[in-house]
Amino acid sequence: MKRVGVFVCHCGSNIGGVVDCAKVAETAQDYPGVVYAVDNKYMCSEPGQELIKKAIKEQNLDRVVVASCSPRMHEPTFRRCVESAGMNAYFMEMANIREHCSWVHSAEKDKATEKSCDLVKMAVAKAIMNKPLQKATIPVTDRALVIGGGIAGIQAALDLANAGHVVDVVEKEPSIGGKMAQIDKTFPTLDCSACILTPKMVDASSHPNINLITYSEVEKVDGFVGNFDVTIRKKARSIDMSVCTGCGVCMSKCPSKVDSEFEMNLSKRRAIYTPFPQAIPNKPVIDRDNCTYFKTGKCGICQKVCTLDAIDFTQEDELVVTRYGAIITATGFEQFDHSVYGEYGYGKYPDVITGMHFERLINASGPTMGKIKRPSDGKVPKNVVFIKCVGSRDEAKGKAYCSKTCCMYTAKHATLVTEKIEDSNVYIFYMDVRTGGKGYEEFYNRTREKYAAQYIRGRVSKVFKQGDKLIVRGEDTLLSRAVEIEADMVVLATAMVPQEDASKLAQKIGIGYDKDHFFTEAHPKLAPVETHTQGVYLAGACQGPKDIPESVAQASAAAAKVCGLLSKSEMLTEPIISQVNESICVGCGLCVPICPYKAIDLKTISERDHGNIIERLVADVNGGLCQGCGACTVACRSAALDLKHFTDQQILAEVNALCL
Amino acid sequence: MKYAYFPGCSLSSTGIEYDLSTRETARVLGIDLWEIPEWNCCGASSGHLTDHLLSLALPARNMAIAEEAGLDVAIPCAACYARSKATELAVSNSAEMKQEIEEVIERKYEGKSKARALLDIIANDIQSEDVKNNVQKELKGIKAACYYGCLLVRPLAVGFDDPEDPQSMDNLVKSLGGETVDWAYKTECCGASCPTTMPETGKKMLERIFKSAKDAGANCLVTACPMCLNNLDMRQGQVEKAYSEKYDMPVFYFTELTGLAFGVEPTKLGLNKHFVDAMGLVNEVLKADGGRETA
Amino acid sequence: MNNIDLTGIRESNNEKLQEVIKESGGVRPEDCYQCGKCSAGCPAVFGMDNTPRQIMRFLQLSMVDEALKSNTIWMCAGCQTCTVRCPKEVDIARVMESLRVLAREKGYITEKSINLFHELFLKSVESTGRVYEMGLILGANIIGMKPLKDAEFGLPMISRGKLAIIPHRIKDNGEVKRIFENVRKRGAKV
Amino acid sequence: MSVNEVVQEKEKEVEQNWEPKILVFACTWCTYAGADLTGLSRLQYPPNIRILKVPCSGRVNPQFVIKAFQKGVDGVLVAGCHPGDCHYTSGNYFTRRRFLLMRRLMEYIGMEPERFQNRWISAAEAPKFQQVITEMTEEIRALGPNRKLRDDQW
Ligand SMILES: Cc1cc2nc3c(=O)[nH]c(=O)nc-3n(C[C@H](O)[C@H](O)[C@H](O)COP(=O)(O)OP(=O)(O)OC[C@H]3O[C@@H](n4cnc5c(N)ncnc54)[C@H](O)[C@@H]3O)c2cc1C
Ligand SMILES: Cc1cc2nc3c(=O)[nH]c(=O)nc-3n(C[C@H](O)[C@H](O)[C@H](O)COP(=O)(O)OP(=O)(O)OC[C@H]3O[C@@H](n4cnc5c(N)ncnc54)[C@H](O)[C@@H]3O)c2cc1C
Ligand code: SF4
Ligand code: SF4
Ligand code: SF4
Ligand code: SF4
Ligand code: SF4
Ligand code: SF4
Ligand code: SF4
Ligand code: SF4
Repeated sequence: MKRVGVFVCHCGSNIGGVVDCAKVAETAQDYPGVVYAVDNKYMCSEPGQELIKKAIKEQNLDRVVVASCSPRMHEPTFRRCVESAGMNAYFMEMANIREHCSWVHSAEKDKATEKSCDLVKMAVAKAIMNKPLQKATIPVTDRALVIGGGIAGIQAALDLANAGHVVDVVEKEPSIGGKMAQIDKTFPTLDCSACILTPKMVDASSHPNINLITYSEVEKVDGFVGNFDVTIRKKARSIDMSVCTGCGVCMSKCPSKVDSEFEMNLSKRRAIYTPFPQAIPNKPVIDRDNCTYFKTGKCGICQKVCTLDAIDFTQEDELVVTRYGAIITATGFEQFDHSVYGEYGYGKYPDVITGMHFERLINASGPTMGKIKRPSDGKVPKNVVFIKCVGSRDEAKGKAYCSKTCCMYTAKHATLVTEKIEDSNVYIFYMDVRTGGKGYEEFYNRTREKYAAQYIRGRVSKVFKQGDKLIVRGEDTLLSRAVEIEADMVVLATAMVPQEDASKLAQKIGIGYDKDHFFTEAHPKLAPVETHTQGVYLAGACQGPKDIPESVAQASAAAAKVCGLLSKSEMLTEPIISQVNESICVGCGLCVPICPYKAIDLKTISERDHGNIIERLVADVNGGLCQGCGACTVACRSAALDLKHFTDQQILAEVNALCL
Repeated sequence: MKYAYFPGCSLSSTGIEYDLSTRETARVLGIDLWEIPEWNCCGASSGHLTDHLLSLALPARNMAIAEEAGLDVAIPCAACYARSKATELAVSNSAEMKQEIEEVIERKYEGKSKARALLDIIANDIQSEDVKNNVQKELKGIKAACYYGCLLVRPLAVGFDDPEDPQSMDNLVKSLGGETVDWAYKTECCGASCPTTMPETGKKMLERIFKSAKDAGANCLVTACPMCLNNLDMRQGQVEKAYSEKYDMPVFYFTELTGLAFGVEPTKLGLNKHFVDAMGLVNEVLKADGGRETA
Repeated sequence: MNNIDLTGIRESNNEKLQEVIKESGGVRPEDCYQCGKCSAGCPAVFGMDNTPRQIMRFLQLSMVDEALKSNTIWMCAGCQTCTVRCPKEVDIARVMESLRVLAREKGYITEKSINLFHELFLKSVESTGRVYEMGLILGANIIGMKPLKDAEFGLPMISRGKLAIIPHRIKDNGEVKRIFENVRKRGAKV
Repeated sequence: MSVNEVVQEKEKEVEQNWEPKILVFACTWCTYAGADLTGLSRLQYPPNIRILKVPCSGRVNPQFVIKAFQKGVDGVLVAGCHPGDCHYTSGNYFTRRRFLLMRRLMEYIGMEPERFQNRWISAAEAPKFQQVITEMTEEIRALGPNRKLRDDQW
């Protein structure tokens, strides 16, 4: 029989003024298992705690029930208290007779006293069933992985590296930099993107704590917080990175030309290439799908011209497994494919371009050397129409959400057209102008006032070709009249969408994603950089549309979280997790999809059955992932799963205590 | 290949050429057309613009007769097709609607008999090889602006082709040896009954179509709808007068072009019945092939 | 221009609005975010006194009578361009259709000639089973007091064999007439 | 007085002094915290409930509810975070589904389904907590003591 001690707190008059605490203690004496019960003015005070410790020793107690305030207030206090008296912390239970009783029934003293007795009785019943639990410790590997080398990934890596942690950055492209490398000038200040980005790229590549793993992708993620085992596929670059100096001779001699993705197909690159001149690392890769040698076995010019013998056609993909304490995903976004818009020409009119095309057209190092020329015939456009919310805020063809950056970058583009092309006219079709941000509204107003951009409120219904003009027809909803513009070029502010493989990556890592495939944060307000998987954090546009300031802020926030995690060599884990009774688990797997943290897997065990060794499947809870919600316990028809500290038995004991 | 044939009211009067050329084309291609006996008007846009149930019930009677015969229905007129298709879908999508319609028409119709646009059958069901094999005169010199109008391909559930840039008719004309132009008004509305009821608005709608086709380099328009043809053909002169612009744009039914290419006598196709002279262009086509001249 | 008093407008017009919503198969006016894409693509917008978007706006504000009295609903050719392009998947063509039905019921027919055309059309269908186009053109013009409108096409049509002078009548044992009767029994005003 | 009569008399007495007894399963993060806030705000409600803390409303096994009814509880409330706000992402969706099944089961065995309720009460909704408890107490009082399951068991 367990020996339970009950300690009833008056909390001054907070409880004592309503509940007859002495009577509660007296009643408790008769509850099964209770060997000692007292009341006291302030249980949480020094003397109160001493009273508990003394009683544990003198009365030889092995369970303690404190009837006082909410456990959300003092559970840690009393757990520490019993622990210091040599008792397991989880042998202590609390009955909340203040928030749930004296304060809410102040006029009904008898009833409140009766209720307090019940609550104590329930706590006693539960305490008797309690098992000793230990907070376990798991080691934490002091190394972080950043997936994606855009501005968000670079910023996170730099912050972590500066705090003294080793960081690997996995980037699928041959160079880090992301979309910001393609952008010309940045709102709201119009400073040059390259001028602020490239120094950061260089810092990242030269930082002793940062390893850039470019042209690589994450293949598999195992393990859990503190100990993720990540398999990274390093795609064959066909270049010996340790030898190549990036001289570029090979690239200038390669005869095979293809559209340059970085230049939005507005110009060509070679089959052996770096995406852009300031690429980091500034060493080429061979695009095997387009290399003549890999297609036909002939050519090999690059190999011949490389004096350092850096070209290696025999390279193969390499898989490396590394252990990380934490992961930051920063895989960014892509532009919505507007070819679903038949009424805008299905992406077939060359002079209907996207915002990113426009960035390349105005970029001094872009395909037109910064001269705005339209793609079809190289003419300088005079009338430029911008259409906002293409793919965004369009439930019929695109996405319901607002892409948040396009109002601002369209205003930016409008100012740049007016600055660069004399006598040009800019028309912007918009539905709303969203400029939440410091200095943003002012920027938009300058665009209208100083740069005379015509803002027309309405969504364009059709863009079609008439001669060499593009006719843009919309309604000016403020005038309620259909309007038409003969445009030379049309720029679509297409939606920001997650990377095409975002959901696949999320599944590999075990994090959630929303219906649009943006990664989901643990809490939209209070945990915006965390995920539901401990140890995995989010930064940048992979979590939702974001501009550069926000991406950077979030990256630093994620880095701070990782610093917190990696600053200790071990971490404590909550012992309140689910456990499997393997002997009755039938391996049906019903519990597996229930767990929001993907903490349950099936594993094979071998058993001796009448002298034979048999193998069967059983559920296996990963203690590093389980957060103790208990949802799985209800799903199991065999009652093989139970939640520690909230077991079926414990809860039923409370129910029984209330009723008997 | 056998279909129930629903010509619709227009094809026995203002759209007589469509009926003639449809029958000729079907004959050459070996499509057996069984005219629905004592078919009734589908109500076209008036029913649809007046009462929802009536607009579904009128076509339902014709569809029911075809269903009794176990045939799908080939429908040349775009408006009739749209209405009949709407009925078919309403009946197959809702048991309630099916019952209500059956009560109204006092016949059984379960949506088993499908409404098919004639263009869809000829351009998409029949292999373009089969079409090509029947061509006796390539349509050299035809630069067609294919005009689908609005009803044929909208809304998505009814249409069999892309609502913004359909290709069925273009591909068909190309397999007949003609050229087509890329233009922007393929699926813009011709105004339906608007030109009759609101002439000024109607003319403006038509003007844009002619201008766009002309600018794109077309020398004729091709349609699959008697309403469109009437508006484009009969009113072209009015529009030319109002806008002081000459278009000279003969307007064909696509079946007239198939018939022509299959070597059918132009008068048998009704090509001499147009308001905007079509015979000039027809003769050029026939001559270009070194063929004979017809009056 | 008069002020519009929006106070209580929702309550006082709610019943009418619900009628529109029901007639149009459950369309939700609040879905429309007033972007104007429908109106810009509408081929008939030139002749309308309100753009289709404004009709949706009237409905959003429960100003049902304004929508019913607008000539827009009669100018609409039912081409569905608006519906296909609406980013919020509002079936505007269907809304137009249902407003026409309700306007006829309530006697708000702003475009008499258009309504007349449709009435004559259906009368012809009811009496003969098919459309008698000659009668339709003449009738619409005579009753509409514009006897000479489109008359220029009459003779050439007849001479081209395109207009029958005598209506074609189908032998359907009154089936089509009964369709009209049955629809009327179900409340249709045709 | 026969023994029987004594027992009946006693039962009547019990009946007259009967007060509904309601068991509340409250999730730690939302409703339990909401109940705490009700206390901190000193909002008063009838003293008929007993709160049992669970990590998540999704932890509540229908078996617990049935057991409670068998043992003579008059009403059971399962309360947790609003849908979409669950601390554990999705636990309360399971709760909702089970709740519907549970109600159907109760109807099947002829028990008033109102005895079993399911509410979303956040950590900030003290007035809602007060209102839900007050209303539910009244509802259960109107229904009278739970006999069905209890009696069935004896
Ligand atoms: C036309 C246009 C103009 C803009 N102008 C401005 C502006 O003026 N000012 C401003 O503040 N913002 C602007 N933005 C927004 C800005 O581009 C974004 O805020 C910013 O790029 C987000 O950075 P990121 O690092 O989150 O994503 P990204 O820049 O998209 O970087 C993501 C990186 O991750 C890599 N990656 C993706 N998937 C994987 C994977 N599975 N494995 C490994 N690596 C992966 C990608 O290759 C890429 O390098 C503009 C956006 C557009 C479209
Ligand atoms: C009406 C309204 C509704 C809102 N609703 C939402 C919403 O629904 N969702 C949302 O996300 N956001 C909402 N917000 C915005 C939200 O309130 C802010 O984002 C948030 O409060 C900012 O937090 P903060 O800590 O930066 O500033 P504050 O909340 O302002 O905290 C600043 C603290 O610093 C103290 N302080 C100030 N000066 C000094 C000093 N010199 N020395 C010491 N202490 C000082 C202040 O007393 C205060 O406690 C709303 C804002 C408003 C006005
Ligand atoms: S591979 Fe050779 S030629 Fe090419 S950049 Fe490197 S060192 Fe220069
Ligand atoms: S081998 Fe390939 S990469 Fe090298 S030069 Fe030839 S085509 Fe270019
Ligand atoms: S930011 Fe502006 S342009 Fe972009 S989706 Fe939102 S409202 Fe539209
Ligand atoms: S100031 Fe506030 S209310 Fe005005 S647009 Fe900005 S966010 Fe909206
Ligand atoms: S208790 Fe919750 S988190 Fe843990 S394994 Fe079960 S469902 Fe997953
Ligand atoms: S724990 Fe239960 S639900 Fe999970 S596999 Fe085993 S028997 Fe099935
Ligand atoms: S297109 Fe749709 S959302 Fe836009 S104004 Fe028209 S009805 Fe409203
Ligand atoms: S259906 Fe009517 S409102 Fe819609 S686009 Fe066509 S004519 Fe205009």
